[in-house]
Amino acid sequence: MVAVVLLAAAVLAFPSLAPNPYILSAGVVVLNYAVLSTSWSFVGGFTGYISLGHGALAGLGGYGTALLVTKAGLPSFVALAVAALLVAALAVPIGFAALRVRGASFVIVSIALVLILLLVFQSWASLTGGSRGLVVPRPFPDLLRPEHHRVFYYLFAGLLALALLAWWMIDRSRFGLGLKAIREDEDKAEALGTPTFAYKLVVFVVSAAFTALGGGLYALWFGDLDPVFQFSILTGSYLVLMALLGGVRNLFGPLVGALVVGIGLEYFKVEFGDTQLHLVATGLLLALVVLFMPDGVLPAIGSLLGRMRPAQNSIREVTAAELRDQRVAAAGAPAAREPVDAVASTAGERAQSTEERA
Amino acid sequence: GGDDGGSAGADDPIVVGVSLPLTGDFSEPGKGVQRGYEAWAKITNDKGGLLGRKVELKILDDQSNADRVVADYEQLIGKDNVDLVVGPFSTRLVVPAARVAEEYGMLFVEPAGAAKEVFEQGFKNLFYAAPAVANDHYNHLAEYVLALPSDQRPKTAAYAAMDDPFAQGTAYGLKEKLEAGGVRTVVDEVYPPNTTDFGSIAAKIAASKADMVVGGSQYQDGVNLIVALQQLKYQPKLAAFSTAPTNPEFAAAIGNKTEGILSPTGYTQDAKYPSNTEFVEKYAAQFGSPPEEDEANAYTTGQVVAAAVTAVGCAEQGECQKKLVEWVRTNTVETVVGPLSWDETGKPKGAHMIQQWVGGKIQIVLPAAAKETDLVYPKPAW
Amino acid sequence: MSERSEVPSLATDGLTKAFGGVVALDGATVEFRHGQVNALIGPNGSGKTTFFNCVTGMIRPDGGQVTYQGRDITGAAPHRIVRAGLGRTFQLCRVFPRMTALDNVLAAVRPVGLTGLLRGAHVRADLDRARGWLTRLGIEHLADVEARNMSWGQQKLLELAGVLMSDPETVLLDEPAGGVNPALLDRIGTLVRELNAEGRTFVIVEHNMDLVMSVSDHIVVFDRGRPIAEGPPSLIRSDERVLGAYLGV
Amino acid sequence: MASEIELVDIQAGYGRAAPVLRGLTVSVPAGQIVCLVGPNGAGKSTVLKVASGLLKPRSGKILVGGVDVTGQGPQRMLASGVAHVLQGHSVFREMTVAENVLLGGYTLKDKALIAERTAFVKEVFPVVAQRWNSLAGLLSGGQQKQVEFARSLMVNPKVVLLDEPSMGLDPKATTTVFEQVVRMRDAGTAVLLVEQNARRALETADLGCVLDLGRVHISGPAPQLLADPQLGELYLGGRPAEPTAIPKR
Amino acid sequence: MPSGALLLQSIILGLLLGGLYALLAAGLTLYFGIMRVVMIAHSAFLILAAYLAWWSHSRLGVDPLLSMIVTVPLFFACGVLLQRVLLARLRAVTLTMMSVLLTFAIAVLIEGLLGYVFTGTQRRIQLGYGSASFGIFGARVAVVKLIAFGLAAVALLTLYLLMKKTTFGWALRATIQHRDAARLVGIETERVAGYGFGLGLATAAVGGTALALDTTIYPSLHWHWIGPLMAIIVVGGLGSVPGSAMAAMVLGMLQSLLQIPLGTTWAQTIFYLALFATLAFRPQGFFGGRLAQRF
Ligand SMILES: Nc1ncnc2c1ncn2[C@@H]1O[C@H](COP(=O)(O)OP(=O)(O)OP(=O)(O)O)[C@@H](O)[C@H]1O
Ligand SMILES: Nc1ncnc2c1ncn2[C@@H]1O[C@H](COP(=O)(O)OP(=O)(O)OP(=O)(O)O)[C@@H](O)[C@H]1O
Ligand SMILES: [Mg+2]
Ligand SMILES: [Mg+2]
Repeated sequence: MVAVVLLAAAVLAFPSLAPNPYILSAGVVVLNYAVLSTSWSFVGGFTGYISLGHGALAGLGGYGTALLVTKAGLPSFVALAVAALLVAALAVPIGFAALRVRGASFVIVSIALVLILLLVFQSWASLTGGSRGLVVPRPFPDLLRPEHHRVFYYLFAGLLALALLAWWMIDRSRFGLGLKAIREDEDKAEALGTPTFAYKLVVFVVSAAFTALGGGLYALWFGDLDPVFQFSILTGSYLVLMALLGGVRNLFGPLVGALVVGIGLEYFKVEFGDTQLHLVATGLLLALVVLFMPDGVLPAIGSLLGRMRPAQNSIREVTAAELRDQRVAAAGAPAAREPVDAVASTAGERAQSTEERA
Repeated sequence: GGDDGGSAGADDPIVVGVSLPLTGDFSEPGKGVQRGYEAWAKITNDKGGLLGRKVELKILDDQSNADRVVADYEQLIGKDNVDLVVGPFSTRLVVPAARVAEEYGMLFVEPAGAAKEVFEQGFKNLFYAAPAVANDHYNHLAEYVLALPSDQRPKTAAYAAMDDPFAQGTAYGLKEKLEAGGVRTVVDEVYPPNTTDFGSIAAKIAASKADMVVGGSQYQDGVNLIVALQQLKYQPKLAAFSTAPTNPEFAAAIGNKTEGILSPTGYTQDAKYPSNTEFVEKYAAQFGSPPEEDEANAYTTGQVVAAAVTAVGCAEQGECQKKLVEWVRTNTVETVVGPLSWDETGKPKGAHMIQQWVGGKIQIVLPAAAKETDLVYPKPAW
Repeated sequence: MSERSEVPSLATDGLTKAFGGVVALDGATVEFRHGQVNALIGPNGSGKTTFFNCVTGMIRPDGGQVTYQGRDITGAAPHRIVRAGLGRTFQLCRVFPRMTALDNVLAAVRPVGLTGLLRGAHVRADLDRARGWLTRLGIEHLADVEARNMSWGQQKLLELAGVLMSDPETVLLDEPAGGVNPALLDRIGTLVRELNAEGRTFVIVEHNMDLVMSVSDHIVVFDRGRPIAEGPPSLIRSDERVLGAYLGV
Repeated sequence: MASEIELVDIQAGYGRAAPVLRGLTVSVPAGQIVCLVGPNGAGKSTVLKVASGLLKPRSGKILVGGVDVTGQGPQRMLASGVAHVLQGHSVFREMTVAENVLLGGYTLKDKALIAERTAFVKEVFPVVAQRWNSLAGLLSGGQQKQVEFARSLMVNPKVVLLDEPSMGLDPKATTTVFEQVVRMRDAGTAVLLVEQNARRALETADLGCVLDLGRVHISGPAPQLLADPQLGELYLGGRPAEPTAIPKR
Repeated sequence: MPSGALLLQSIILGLLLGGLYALLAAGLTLYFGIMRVVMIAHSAFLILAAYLAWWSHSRLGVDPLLSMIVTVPLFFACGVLLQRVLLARLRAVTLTMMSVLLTFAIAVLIEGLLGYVFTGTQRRIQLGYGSASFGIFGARVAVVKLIAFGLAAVALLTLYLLMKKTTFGWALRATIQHRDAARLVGIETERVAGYGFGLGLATAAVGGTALALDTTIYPSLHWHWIGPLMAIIVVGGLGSVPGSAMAAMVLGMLQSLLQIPLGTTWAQTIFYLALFATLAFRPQGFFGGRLAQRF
């Protein structure tokens, strides 16, 4: 709880501490990552369906918002909400097709989703502007750029809080437990009465809606859309990297991951910016996480702390005799107790006799 | 704002910020642009700098990514507090970058945003430092074709353009004019930038038996398309490709079967403008080979900015930028690509020359005033 | 036995399922009465598991009908069938490997409505009930152990606890005794009878004849995808066809 | 008589968790069947995993034919003559029965011997012959178990470790399996058998060993253990009570 | 209506293209269908091989086909190492998921290194016979494309025989399906899994060389290949080498033919449409193989 308050305070104080608009805009980018990877972890974290295609949902949110503003003339934030709803609606058929398959096939489908949307948005130039891109009008045309960043920083922070809240609510709920059961063994979950498909679809739609909100808000902030960058596998993969790095099973995992990766990407770029080595560094980071912290940073820290405590016993610490006693006691009959030692001692003798014969 | 970036101060260098695609899809032309800027800074400094201050470049890599390019200019202007900014490479990156500059009120002269969309965004601070926008590159060729006697004039044309505002713009500029002049379009193909297999496109063009083929291409796709056409033994009467044929490696790449291939260019090392002679000479000394178009465009950008700074007498963020913008808008600048002036959208008011491979060498054939040799038509077999 | 046992609980009519050339169910017509402990026995590969799979909607039968308490449930989604009151365990024991035993059991709680869905998963009442089941199956000491760290038999018991938590009226058990220690087996037998007395119907697939004979009221014997005999244990024990086809005497 | 395989003072466990086996000593004399019984989670499977090299012990020694083989992997152990049939289901699910069985003879080079063995297992387990070309994963649970056992019969090891071979088998197949175990013993193979069908196993075995809490609790000649009433109650389950004897509420 | 000549030409081009696709997808089938590793880096290795071929041609003057003498064994060794050192560390339960990310990382790494060493410039091998072709029935067949097709055919056949006719194929499948059981029948699981992976990468070496013969390469090109190749192996049926080869031929042909009316970009969507259609109607693939749904 204290952590939550501290975190919130830190996030909210950041804009006043940021020394210049650039840092502030970097903060916006990181928050956007945090929103997206948290949204991703609704699906990836709870159900274990790894989607590399969430970049596409964000892109749809962005384009949806932009088109509603430019073509339908809706006010920016109305357009954002409508776009998120539309994407959520669109997520129903997408989820319907994609969630029929599991595991690696789902990964492939999600990749295919990005690629096909890229092709469509590139080719359908009359609507989307194609490779010329699409310009999103500013929601607050009068704001100076630094102010613009500040406003959007808070908007993103709000959206993040909303996503985290939703995540937390699901995590502790029976719905969440059902989703986790799906992650562990889908058929078994179904056999226990969980409507697995409906669960998956619902959480996919929720995830899509949040992702679209993130993407749409980004579009409003950023102003220029280009299919190549909106529908990129790389974006989707960064989201996975962040969530994974932080720990998909933790509320703040994706947020922590976004902080680390966001700052890391920036750092690599500054360090190795004029060569492709920044890609190498990103690849190494991802590989290290997968190999050594497959559950993420937060759980890794947790287990490091846990290792300092004495090891937990996995073996049952009750003998059959004790179990029998419990059973008898439970049945209400007087426990026909016989000293266990007696058995043990006879056992010892017999064991010896076996060894002699051997 | 804080003066830690070093505006004012007579001895402080003038810091010019730029973000370039040094890695990623546009890295090759990006590097060319970088060399052009570096040559400009060096040549300028060797002559004593601007306003008596040294020029210092601050170059960031945007990885050919629009998100990054914005972050970069954000950093340059907001954090590094540079005195001036100049533009990146590629239309896709110019627009978002220009918006940042615009919103911070900076003058934004750029070497690469040639597509007409750039000038439809309502930017007030943007100027394209080259003779013509993409759609006008082929203007001289269009005139030439349409002026041919009707029995010789090509009847049909095939167009293949990369899905990129610049490349497509060049081909479509020509297409529009030829169609208006009665040359029928028989193939109109657009391919994504990452296309590597041109077999099918070439097959379509070959099957159409078009009299002329026009490629709205960048370097490598142009080469691939030509090779694929050659594999199919297609022999048009006229073949024009943007960008690719002017590349020094072009002839080797297509097995020296270059004869008669046409290409528009905004720059030639042999141009007689005074600053150009100096540029070619010093550039060659600095980098060991003569400059290409990308380098020249970057250099031109520098020249435009330098002219404005010298004329206005200041170089820092704030009020000064307004004056710089005002000056560029109302003046003509002598550059390595000739005198440049702009309309109110920042679009230059010139045209490109047309070059052709003749006798194993690429030479200027149009306009008549600048030609080094006569245009060969119909084109010999390749 | 009470009079309720005259009501059919689960019935199939001409249930057929073939996998390629293999006929797993060949027009199986079976009826299990309400409130009884039924056993379903038969040689390996006689179609018992396939029968369960068809009844619970895990596989769609090629033909025939499944009725549960008078309702036709043929081809319904598995979770609907479970919600209708039909719970099952798997022969190849399935638990949620990375969840604790307690969560494994809690996952069987069936939320009702939106508020139910969003209720906390670890509310007191549920926890108590879940621990209760673990205790009844003798694995309460493993409540906080992740299921993947349990031995085969422990997982088997855990799975049973989960199904019971989902509170089914009719419980289908596929080899509950497989790999379970005999001492615990008695306990499972007793538990089945107790739960039966509370009004639950059981259908048990099992090869352990001691358990089958001691616990069941009614036995159906399968061979090659169809019932070949049925009746009370005493009758089945001496049925020649059964002796030949199954017990191998 | 010399021990064919001997585990001496073994400490073993999984990952960083507390040990499962705590100073366990077992030995199997050549040509004898030793039966391990014990409650679920006692560590029986773990003993076999240690013996076949699947799990490296933390301390202690493993001797095969008097030679120290501690720390060797399963492939080397197999070469030294130790074969292990896993608990649960370990057929190669997406390979045919034929491929499964033939892989049992992976280490054999002699074509004639392979053919001879194949014919033998086909005869012992008819289902293997019947389903020779179907995917093993599509067989019923018991059928898979039979394929697995057949696979292990392809080689002729010095020591066989069997982890609940009769689980999921119908009475006929169970009888076949026990016959084969006896046959192996008679052919001079040492057998370490883990069974929950404890009475039957002890009736077949020469020596018995009761495991609890990762230690040998009692060991001795099998008939002697069977006769011990207290052991019977704790580990072997009481004699099956008559159904009527179970109180109903 | 396209002319007959154009149709014929497109069919020939489609066939040749399909052959190349088949080769490139073969390795993926191996890892994905048989070893359950989603190998995102496969196409990155293709590009790496293509770069090596280009490099040896332009710097050493060696014919790209000869470069395979080095690259094939090199890639094989690389694959063994990759499997033994990296993939073997992943937990079995999460193997499929984690392998996606791990191989993604490797792909990015390779791309980065390629970019670092060779820069992002597009490269193309300039062969003397690069634009040579011969005619049949009025259509033309480029020599380089035919060579690539031949390479594909030979490599595929070898792979098929290796998997079907040798115990190695069995051992590999057994290893993946139940590692402990495989060890218990005496299979050297570590070695076998390593070889399996090595084999996959060896196909990438051949494929990359074939690819380099007639296309441009650049470091980030591999992204372009991932989608179509993944689609092919799903359509072909996971784990079936002949299936994916069939699917590759059919899709290559369709793509080539669809370009006539639809143009390059829309024609590419055929891969994804086929993918979705497969999952919707025949999850086990159209040409035999395993169920994609559960996997
Ligand atoms: N998915 C499947 N595909 C093909 N054949 C199958 C499939 N499932 C079951 N079978 C076959 O159907 C028959 C019946 O199998 P089932 O699992 O129902 O038997 P069972 O009675 O449960 O046997 P056991 O006692 O061994 O568990 C078997 O011959 C089996 O091989
Ligand atoms: N993979 C594992 N990781 C951690 N702990 C394990 C693992 N496998 C078993 N255990 C623990 O080790 C103990 C012994 O397990 P083992 O499988 O040897 O028991 P068993 O005697 O064979 O039981 P069963 O009769 O149920 O098969 C159990 O308490 C179990 O919780
Ligand atoms: Mg069964
Ligand atoms: Mg066990």
